[in-house]
Parts: sequence; C-alpha cells; structure tokens
Amino acid sequence: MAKMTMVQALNLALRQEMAKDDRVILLGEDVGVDGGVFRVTDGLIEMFGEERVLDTPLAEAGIAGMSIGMAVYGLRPVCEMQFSGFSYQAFHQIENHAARLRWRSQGRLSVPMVLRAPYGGGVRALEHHSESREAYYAHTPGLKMVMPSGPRNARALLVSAIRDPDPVIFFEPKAIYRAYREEVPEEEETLPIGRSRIVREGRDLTIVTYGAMVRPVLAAAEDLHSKDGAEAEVIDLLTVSPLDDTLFTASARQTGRVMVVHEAPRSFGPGAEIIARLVEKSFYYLETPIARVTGYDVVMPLFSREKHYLPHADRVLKAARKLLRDG
Amino acid sequence: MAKMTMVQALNLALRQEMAKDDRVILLGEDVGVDGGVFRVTDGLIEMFGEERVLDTPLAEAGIAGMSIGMAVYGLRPVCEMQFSGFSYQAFHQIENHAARLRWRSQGRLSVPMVLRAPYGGGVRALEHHSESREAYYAHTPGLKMVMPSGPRNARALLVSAIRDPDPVIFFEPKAIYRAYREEVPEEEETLPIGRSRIVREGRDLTIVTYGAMVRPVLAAAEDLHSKDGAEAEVIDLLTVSPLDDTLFTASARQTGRVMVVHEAPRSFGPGAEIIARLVEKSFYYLETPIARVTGYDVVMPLFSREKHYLPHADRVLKAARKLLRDG
Amino acid sequence: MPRTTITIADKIEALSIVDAKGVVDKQLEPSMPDDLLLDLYRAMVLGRRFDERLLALQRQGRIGTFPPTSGQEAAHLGAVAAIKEDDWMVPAFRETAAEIWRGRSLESVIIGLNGYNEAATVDPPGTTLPVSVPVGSQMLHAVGIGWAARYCKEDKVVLTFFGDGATSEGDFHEAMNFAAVFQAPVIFLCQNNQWAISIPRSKQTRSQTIAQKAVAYGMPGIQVDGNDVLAVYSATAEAVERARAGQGPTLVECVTYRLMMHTTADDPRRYRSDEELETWKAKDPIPRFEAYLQAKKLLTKKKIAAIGEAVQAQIQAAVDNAEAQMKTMGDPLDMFAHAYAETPPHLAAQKEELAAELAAGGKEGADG
Amino acid sequence: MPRTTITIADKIEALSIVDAKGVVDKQLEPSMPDDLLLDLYRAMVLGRRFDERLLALQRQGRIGTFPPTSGQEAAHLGAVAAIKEDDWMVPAFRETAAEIWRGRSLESVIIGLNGYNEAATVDPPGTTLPVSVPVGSQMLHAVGIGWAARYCKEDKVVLTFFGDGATSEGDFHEAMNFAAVFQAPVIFLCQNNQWAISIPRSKQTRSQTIAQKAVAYGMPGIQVDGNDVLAVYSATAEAVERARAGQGPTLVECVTYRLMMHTTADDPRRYRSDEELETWKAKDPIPRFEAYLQAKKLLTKKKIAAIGEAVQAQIQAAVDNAEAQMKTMGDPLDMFAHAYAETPPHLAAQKEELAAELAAGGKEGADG
Ligand SMILES: Cc1ncc(C[n+]2csc(CCOP(=O)(O)OP(=O)(O)O)c2C)c(N)n1
Ligand SMILES: Cc1ncc(C[n+]2csc(CCOP(=O)(O)OP(=O)(O)O)c2C)c(N)n1
Ligand SMILES: [Mg+2]
Ligand SMILES: [Mg+2]
Repeated sequence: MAKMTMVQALNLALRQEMAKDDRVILLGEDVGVDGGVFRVTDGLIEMFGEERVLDTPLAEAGIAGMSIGMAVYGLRPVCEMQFSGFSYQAFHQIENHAARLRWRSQGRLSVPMVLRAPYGGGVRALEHHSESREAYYAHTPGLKMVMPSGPRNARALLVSAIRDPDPVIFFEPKAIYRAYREEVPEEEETLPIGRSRIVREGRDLTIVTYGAMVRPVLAAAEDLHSKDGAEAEVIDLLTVSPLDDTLFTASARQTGRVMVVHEAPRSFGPGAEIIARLVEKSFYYLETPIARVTGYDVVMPLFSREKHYLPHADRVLKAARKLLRDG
Repeated sequence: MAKMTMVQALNLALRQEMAKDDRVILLGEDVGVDGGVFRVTDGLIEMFGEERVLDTPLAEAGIAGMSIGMAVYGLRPVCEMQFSGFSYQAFHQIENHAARLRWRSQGRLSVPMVLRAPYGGGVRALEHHSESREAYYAHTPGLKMVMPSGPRNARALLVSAIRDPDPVIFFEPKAIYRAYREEVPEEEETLPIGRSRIVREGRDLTIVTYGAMVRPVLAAAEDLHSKDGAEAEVIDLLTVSPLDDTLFTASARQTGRVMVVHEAPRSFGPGAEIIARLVEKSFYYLETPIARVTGYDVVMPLFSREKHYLPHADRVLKAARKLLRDG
Repeated sequence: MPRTTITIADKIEALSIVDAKGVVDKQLEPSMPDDLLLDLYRAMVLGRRFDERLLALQRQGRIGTFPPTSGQEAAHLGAVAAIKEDDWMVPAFRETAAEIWRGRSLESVIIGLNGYNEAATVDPPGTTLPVSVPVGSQMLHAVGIGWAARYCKEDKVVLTFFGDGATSEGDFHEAMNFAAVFQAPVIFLCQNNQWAISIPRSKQTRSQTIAQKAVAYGMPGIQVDGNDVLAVYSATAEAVERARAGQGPTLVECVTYRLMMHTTADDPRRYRSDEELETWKAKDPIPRFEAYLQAKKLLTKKKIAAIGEAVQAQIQAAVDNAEAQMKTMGDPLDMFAHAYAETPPHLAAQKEELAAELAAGGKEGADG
Repeated sequence: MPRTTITIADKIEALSIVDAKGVVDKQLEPSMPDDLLLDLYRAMVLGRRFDERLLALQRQGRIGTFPPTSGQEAAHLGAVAAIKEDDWMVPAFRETAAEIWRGRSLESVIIGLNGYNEAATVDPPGTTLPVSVPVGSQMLHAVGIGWAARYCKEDKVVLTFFGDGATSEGDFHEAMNFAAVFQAPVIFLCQNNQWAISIPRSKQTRSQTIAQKAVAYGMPGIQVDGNDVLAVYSATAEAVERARAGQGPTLVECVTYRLMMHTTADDPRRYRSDEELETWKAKDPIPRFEAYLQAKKLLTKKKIAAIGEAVQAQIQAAVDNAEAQMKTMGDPLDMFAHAYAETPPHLAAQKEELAAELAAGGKEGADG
C-alpha cells in the first residue's frame, strides 16, 4: 500500500472510477488543464481527455444544473465547487432539482451525481473560503451529505458516492488535504454511505464528530487518557445525512456523557440534530447535558483569528473534563 | 380597532412605514401593479408611485442583490420573494453579502433590508410553493429569521423588521394569510425581534412552536384541557433566530415535559436547536425525552397528501398524551 | 480600432410564414406531410378545448390551480413537431399540448393537477422531463442532456421551453453560455407571451427582442411569429438540423400571447387591457391555421366539426377515467417512496410513525 | 418579416487611443489636466511596485494569499479616474491600485492580507465597497446603489468592476438586466484579462467580444484597449456622462492581461505559454504611458526615477507602519463585534465562553 495524502487518495478514487466506468465525467472550474485548484483532479484530463474532464465557464448553478442533466441521461457526473462557500450560487439547482427529481418522477428518473467541495478552515485562506455549512445540505430531503475525515476513508467514500444512485454532496476537509499521509490500498475499496464508525473506544464519555475535527478530537482523547486516565469513545460520522444514530446513541447509553464537535456554527448546526437524536433514543441514560464544542455563530473570521474560531484539541479536552466532573 | 386578515395587517404595516419613512422601498416580482400574488402590497403602488414600489424582472438574486445595494446606500428596502421556495435562487446574495456586510466592513456599512416570503403548506398550492426551510436562514450568522403567527403580531413584527438595522428574513405563513381576522390597531405597534412569548399558560407540559403551527397547537392544547384536564404551556417563538430560549427553557423547568412543533422537515430542523438549548439549560428538569412533531424528512408532497405531511392538532394531542404518560 | 463599430458575427433573424388571415408566403412554406399538418391542427384544438375544460373543472373545485396555455398552441406544438420521439423535451410548465403530443395522457395532467404525485407514473417512461416550476431552472438540464447525448454518440437533440420572464433569471444566462461553449445540441425555445404574471415584456428587459440575447453567447437567434405554426416549425426544424450537424444551439423566440390568466389564481384584468387582449385574439393561431388548411383543401367545415367532437369525447373520457383512477390513489404512506433509491432508517421510522397514526384512525379529538 | 435580419439598436464599439509604442491618435486624445495625467502615472507605478513588494512579502510568509494586479493598472486606474470622489466604486478583488486611488491606504491592504478584519477600519468611511470575493456577486449591489442615488436625487454614478470570468455568472446577467430596465447610473467595467484562473477567455464564452453582451440588455457596449489608460479613461468618462444624464448604464470591456499569477497560490505555467506572456509584456500599460508622457514633455528620465524612489519609500513606510499596527491587532474576542448592530444574548454567551478560555490561558495539554 502506498502512503497518500487525501488529495492523492481522492485523485486515485476518481482515476479508478473513470477507468472502470466511462459514464463518470468530471466538470467544474479549473478541474481540467489546471488539475483543480487543490490538484484533486491532477492529471486526469491528460489521462481521459477533454471529453471526460470538462473545464467549465465560471458559473456554479451552471455546473450543478448541467450535471443534473447529465445524470438524468444516465451519466455519473462528479462536479466540483471550487470552495463550499461558492456552492450557494448553485443552491436552487441542488434543492429544486437534484434533491427532488427521483421523487418528482416517482422513481422514473434519478440524479446519480456527486457534488464535491472543499470545506472548512485551517489553511489561512481568503474570505468565503473556510466555511462549514453542511447543515444546509443535511436539512435538505433527497440529498446525502458525506464528509470524510482522512485519506483512506475519503477515497473509499468517494468511490461509494460515485456509485450511489442518489445525489451526494461530498465535502472534503481542506485542512487535511495535505496534512498527513495514510496507507491507501491500490485495490478497490468502498465504505457504505450512511454508516458511522467508532474510531476510538472508551467507556467514560462519547464524542461525536466528523471531517477535519476528528484529528483534534482524537488528540484530546489521547491526552485525556494519558493525563486523566479517562477513556473517550470517539465516533466519526463520515456521513452527516442520512444520519446514522445507531453507534452514538448506543455509546451514549454506555457512557452517559456526550460531546459533539464540529466546525460549523453552533446554532441550528449539525450538533443540534445529534443532540435531538440522543434525547430521542438515549435520554434515560444521559447523566449530564450534552456538550457542544463548535464554531461560533458568527461569520468565519479572516484567518488571523481562525485558530480561535475553530474547535481545537485543548477546547475539547477542557469540555471533556467538565463533562466528567458534571452530573 | 379594525378586524384584519394577516394580508391586510401586513399591508397596513407597509403602508404606514412607507408613509412615515421615504427610505422604505418595496421591490419584487408583481408587487406593484398586481399588488403581489397574495395582495400583500395591494394598492401601494397607487399610493406611493412606481418610484417606491418596483415591479422587477423575474430574478431573485437580482432582487436580493439590488436590495443589498439600496440598503448600503441608506434606504430600507423590503423585497419580496414570491414564495420562500424560490429564495434559494438568491441564497448566495443573502449568505455572501446581506448577512456579512456589517461584519466585513467592521460596522461601517450595514444592510437594513427585509426579505419577505410566504412559506409553508396548507393552501393546496403547486409544487415548490409550500416549503418551510427557515433552518437555512436560522443557521446563517448575521441574519435574523422572523416568523409571525397571526395578523396582529405579523403587523407589529414587520414594522420592527423594517426598522431593524440588520437584514431580516421574514417568513409569512401563507396558510394564515386569509384564514381569520384579528383586531389590529390603526396606531403604530411594534414587537421586539428576538423575543418569544407565552400564548397559553400551563403547568403540565410545554409546547414550543411558531408560525402557522401555533393555531393547531392551541387547538390541541384546548382539547387536552377539556378532555384530559391537563394544561399545556404554549410558546410562540415569533423570531426563530436569534433564538430566544429564555421562556421555553424556563417553562421546561416547570413542566419537565416538552414538545416542539414545526412544519419544516425534522432532521437538522429548527426543533433540533430548541432541543439542544433545552438540554443545555434545563437538562436536570426534564422528565421525558423532548418530542418532535414536525414535517417528515421528505420533499413536501403535492397537495393531495399535504394534510398528512403537516403536523395537525390531532397529532399534537396524541404526542402530548404520550408525553404526559411517559417518564 | 482606434474607434470602430464591432460587427456581430451571428445573425439575428425574424420569420413569419402564414399571416393572421391565413395567407401563406409560398416561398417560405415548409414542405410538411399532410398528416403532420392535420395532426398539428388536431393537437392545437385539443390543447384549446382541454384548457377550457380544465378551467371549468378548476372553477368547480375538481382540480387545483393550473396554468392555461390558450393562445400559445402554435408556439409549443410547432416546435415539438420538429423533433423526433426519442429526442428530448425539457419543458417549463406552459406547454401542456406539447407534453400531450409527446405522449403524456390527459389523465396524467388531470391527476397531477389534483395534487397526486402518481401523475408521474401514469405515462410510460420517455424522453420528456416533468414540468419545471422554478422559472428558468430547467434549461441547464437540457444542456446536460444534450451534452450527454453527444458524449454517448447518440443522435439526439434537446428542445427546452421557457417564457419571456425566464430570460431574466441567471440560470437562463448560464444555460445559454454553457450550451454555446460546449456546442450542445439544444434548441432554446422562448414562448414570449408578452407577460410574466403581471410584468409586461417591456419591463422584463430593455432589449428590443429576446432573440438578440443570442448575441451575448455567440449563438444564432431568430424571432418567429409564434402564432404561426408553420413559422415555428420551420425555425425549430432549422435549429434542429444545425444541432444534429454538431453546429450547436439556437435561440428561437416565439412571439405569442397568453389569452387567459397566468394561473387560475390570477386575475389579468388587474394589469392588462381588454384592447390588448382583443388585438391578440385577432392573431389567434388556430383560426389562422384552419384558414390555411382550408385553402390547402386539407380541412372542410365538416371535418373541422368532426375533429371538434372527437376531441371533446377524448377529453370527457379522460376526465372520467382520471376521476375513477384517483379514487384508488393518495395513500399517504407513499410520500416516503422515491425519496432515495433505498429508504434510509430514519425515513422508515417516520413512515412507521405515520402508519401507526393512520392505523389508530380518525381524529384524537382536536381540530385539524 | 417574413424573413429578415434584425438590426440591433445599440452600438457596440471598439476604442484605442495610444498604441503599444506610445503613439497617440490626436483626434481621439482626451483633454486631461497635466496633473491628472501625472497622478495616473504615479498611481500606475505605485500599483506595480506595491504588487512586487506584496509578492515578496507573501513569499516570506509576511502576508497571506493575494491576487496581483500587474498589467491591469491602466484598466482599473483609467476607469476610476473618470469618476468623482463621492461617486461609488464597487470592486471585485483585482483593482488594488484603484482602491488606493480612492483613498485606501497601503497599510489597510497589508493588514487585510494578514487576515485581520481590522483592515476595514484603517481607512475613513467612503463610497467604496470592500472587495468582493464571490465572483460576479457585487454588480447587483452597484445597481442598487445607483438606483438609490437617483431616488435620493443625488448626482452620483457607480463604477463596478469584474473580470471576464465573472461574465459567466448568473449574477452578471441579472445585474446588467436590472440596470438597463431601471436605467441605473452604473458603469460595468470588465477587466478582461484573458484568464479566469486557468480558463482562457475563449472557453469562458463563445461570444466574440465581452462588449457585445450589452446587446442582450439593450445597453451600449464598448471594447477598449485596456492597456491604454487614455482609452479606458475616455470610454469610462463617456459612460459616466451618459449615466449622469439619466441615460442609464454602459458596459465597458477593457482588453488587458494579468501578467502575474491568479493568486500567489496559483502557478500559471500549468496552463499558459511563455510566448503568450511575452506578447502581452510588449503591450504593458506603463512603458506605453511613460512614452506618451515623455513625448508630451510631462515626464523626464529624472522625474521617472524620482517618482520610482518616492513610491518605494511610500511602500516601505506602509509596510513598517502596518507591521507595527498589527502588533496590537487580532483580539480574538473581536470576532463577535459587528455580527449585528446589537449583540444578541447567544453571542454574548459565546463571547464569554471564549473569554473564559483565553483567561484560563495557554493550553490544557492537548495538541492544537
Ligand atoms: C424561480 C421562480 N420565481 C418565481 C416563480 C413564480 N412564478 C411562476 S410563473 C412566473 C412568471 C413566469 O413568466 P414567464 O417566464 O414569462 O412564463 P409564462 O408564465 O408567461 O409562461 C412567476 C414569477 C417561480 N415559479 N419560480
Ligand atoms: C462564485 C465564485 N466562484 C468561484 C470562485 C473562485 N475564483 C476566484 S477568482 C476566480 C476566477 C475569476 O476570473 P475573472 O472573473 O476573469 O477575474 P480575474 O481573476 O481574472 O481577475 C475563481 C474561479 C469565487 N471566488 N467565487
Ligand atoms: Mg411570459
Ligand atoms: Mg479574468
């Protein structure tokens, strides 16, 4: 197995799926000759030609809308929004059509497209380049909202997303794009969409998170273990919607103490739904209020302040200690 | 005091604010000569002229974006999206700019605009005409999300929204537009944005709701009283964001049993945030899991099925009885 | 340069073949089989009569709100007659007669207008998309479909419809630009019916014609008398030919008129004059086509009456049939079907919730 | 009709005044005060030198990513020189020299590029909006501002900038259409620098020029040599005059070139050739304007050197000054300021959370 960054792993997923299935088409701004501004599509136009890797005009609704048409025809478009903060330009296409066409046609038509977008902070980017608004998509019936947390699962989930018969919004944590390498097998690997996983076992408290936050959460959990001797169970959602609440509600029933960690703004954010599910399914086992360690409810500040905006291991550790003290 | 429908009450608010402040400008599709497809702006173009009531071309981003410019210049634009389901065409203007300009300019500029849109089901409307997606806006830092529930508060809140120095998304429950009349004083009346109110007192359980759902909730509460002798406290949020959690968390501390009712899809919906706040602030007082009576997580069906999609009094009553039995 | 006028490469043309009195310009008359001409005539009459019947049903509360198409039959039927069955049609929502031409049953229309999602399954699968209510949003799908067809080396073109109002949406612009850049085989057919609800064409855009908007995309554009079915057919057929030959998209503006209300929720007397309506009634596409066909000896008074009767019988049968079918439709639990290819657990649970409620039956007591 | 070619009412023109060698077309030469010419020259040199310095700072890690403007100085400075101080400017993000012309300090630019929101308050309030990163979205604000100014009976025009790539966005279309329909006093100035990151102009749109897109809106359009500051100034001044006279908006396309990378995160060698770059270097707006001013006896070698030195000193002072100012900036708690006019309770609580964390100080132990 080769050690790969997330960018390389995503590139591998695209390359192999394109080689295997000529219905897979890439399109977006700068995805062709330039190989994508983060190089996720690097080399693919050379390999598959301009017919399958389309450099489009600068128009996100155009990209999403054209992808919908391609998908209806039977292709498997994988389109890129250059940053998730510019997917709002396409929001009506996604909500009005991608999410609805299967239902509107009573199953006659479907929209097997993937909309990829780098999301989140941590790379000292320009304004509008660091948002985490997965809640918009998670709240939209008909969509699937997938958010990998590392090179290997990113690759496996992207393959699954491409093969999924329904529209998948695929948010890539740009903070992890090149942050580290992981063994990624050359052979095909998939991960089921709609399934979370336990990335660290523990009996003392449960931390639910996903995407770029998995790393600082794991760091905090290790610290909690080495310093306080307490064990946090960490659950990585991988798919935000449809939300797999089986593992985290079960874990909560064991630990009685739960924390949710995400970059997105807190209010009306994904953490609220996780709390609601916990209340619905594990209420009588909860010993303390569920903690939310999240982005604040302000516009993501310019990069000089982003390290204070984003949840970090230290903040998670503090919240964990408080959770263990309380109740 | 005259008895007015919500449409008339909203019209009164617009008329009086326009008369009082010539910075108030209306714009949108069919708001002028036609008086709006629901007649909320009826007669205003005759009264204030084409200079202040603008029939725009058919383009929602255009309407929102132009309003932003007007607001920056110092005017108080009140723009209309013909249906909230078509506000997504303007989503990028709202998120990228309306919500951010005060912050981006560090207070030098502001966007005192109101974006009005009829929302919700119950009037046997066409596809895309019945959605309730207030969560998108409630989750967006920098916006205020207001949702009146009756003629009188709609008028008072609209006046406050127009005078508010920040962008207000104002969702009008079209199911109530002409459903009934209420005394609405001719004299000026405002209601503070960001403040909920108790619309029915009770000690046995708490129901949090807003918009068009207030009526069926009150009907259910009356039934619960007359049939079971139990008293539900009903809280009408009026503003969904910033969310006033003082009254409902206090009420929950009294009753220990809470239900949230909204039309919006359940998952990642407004109810989840209400639950999260309850967990954060009233956890130790809760005797049962918080119930959610909401729209389902599917595309709003065409109108033959909408009565089964929308929460109704009977469903609320059932859920209330279960809440009272549980724990 | 230094100061010169730029000459625009693409031609913007205007076309009319049969005038309001039914007199044909022989030089421009397309060669169309007699059967096709008669089928078109019949379809136009069916469109008009069906509209009238739907209006009556709506007024009786037997269907919900609907958008009438009267006056625009030539614009959408002339266009759709110029594509093949396995070409694609991507409609807006005011092309009912064209949908029917493409195989949609009247029953499906009626069932849909009663708020039954089941309408979508009443007809066999085909290459027509469902109507698109969000104005302007469908044209991009046409571009994607057209591109995909070319990619798959399938000889198909895509005909997409939209109104004059739709040309103001950003999506129109993005679709036109993408189609031109990718040379997608798409015919952009604008039914310019002079109004977008209450907004007249003159307030929708300051450009003198819709057709000239093609200049912005380096695309040919043509303005056609949209009440002249032969002109619409000819212009579309030319555009189809170009698209099939790999020469990319065309914008066809059909100048027509909505004779009735925007939808049955609308009252056009609030914003337009009787005189205007009368002017356009004089340009009605049906009598004009009738006169042309009579002059061509393809129609007689008797045949006209026979067609009228047959059409009315067809409509009556469809109404009866649809109303019978609807009796077994509307299972509330079906709202959970087709949300995704596979129902995820949370939806299965919600479906059970509703099923339990329905099983418990009736009201618990409170007012709905 | 019956088959005719439509003549387009609005003229689309092309303009060039000073050629690449600095030779002026006397007939077209605008009458501009000597001071203005020299100010423009100085601003162009400042823009270029500042760009070079910012690039060096970026490479040293002393600022974040930034979008260089080299090569486009004539396009944005020529335009902005044609409006008054209390007219409005609504920028995209590649008009730094024009922002500075309008009073933005170099310090503010440097501070902003270090990720400090404080940059917005370094300069006095004015009638220039902050840069707009979401491509194409700002033009609609220009329309609203222009409309509002006219409504308030204030004699102001709005100059808005955008790139060739931005013309593909739906917002461009909606802004142009709204401006034309409402006859807003807006000058739409496209810096067509041939590239949108890696996408060449030819793949952005199939229209032969950007200027001709005005035809879609019934608006005048002009294509200008964007490396000829006099041509840009003249075309803009004409558009400004029309706007002030209530004759509505104009589209001005400046044909120019981005000599450097898209942003410092970009490597243009991946997508464009050295030859292309060389061709455009030969058309550099600065030497050409220098030659013109020398021929006009407004500049001498000595004066050129003096300006160069003064500019460098100004830049150095600004860098020092900005770096000193930044030492006291960046209070994390400030992220809660200016969210709303009044801080709502939930934000006050979140601010307290962060304040407590900061007060507790340092790390709790875990890796950030
Ligand atoms: C995005 C969007 N905005 C608003 C509406 C409401 N609406 C429905 S039809 C219509 C007017 C459409 O005008 P036009 O495109 O000319 O088509 P016509 O109705 O004349 O056939 C409007 C504003 C909508 N359906 N979608
Ligand atoms: C809505 C949106 N989509 C994508 C981007 C990413 N992006 C930033 S600049 C740019 C290219 C802009 O090209 P152009 O309009 O020609 O301006 P230029 O950069 O050449 O000055 C892109 C794609 C963005 N900022 N906003
Ligand atoms: Mg129309
Ligand atoms: Mg460019």
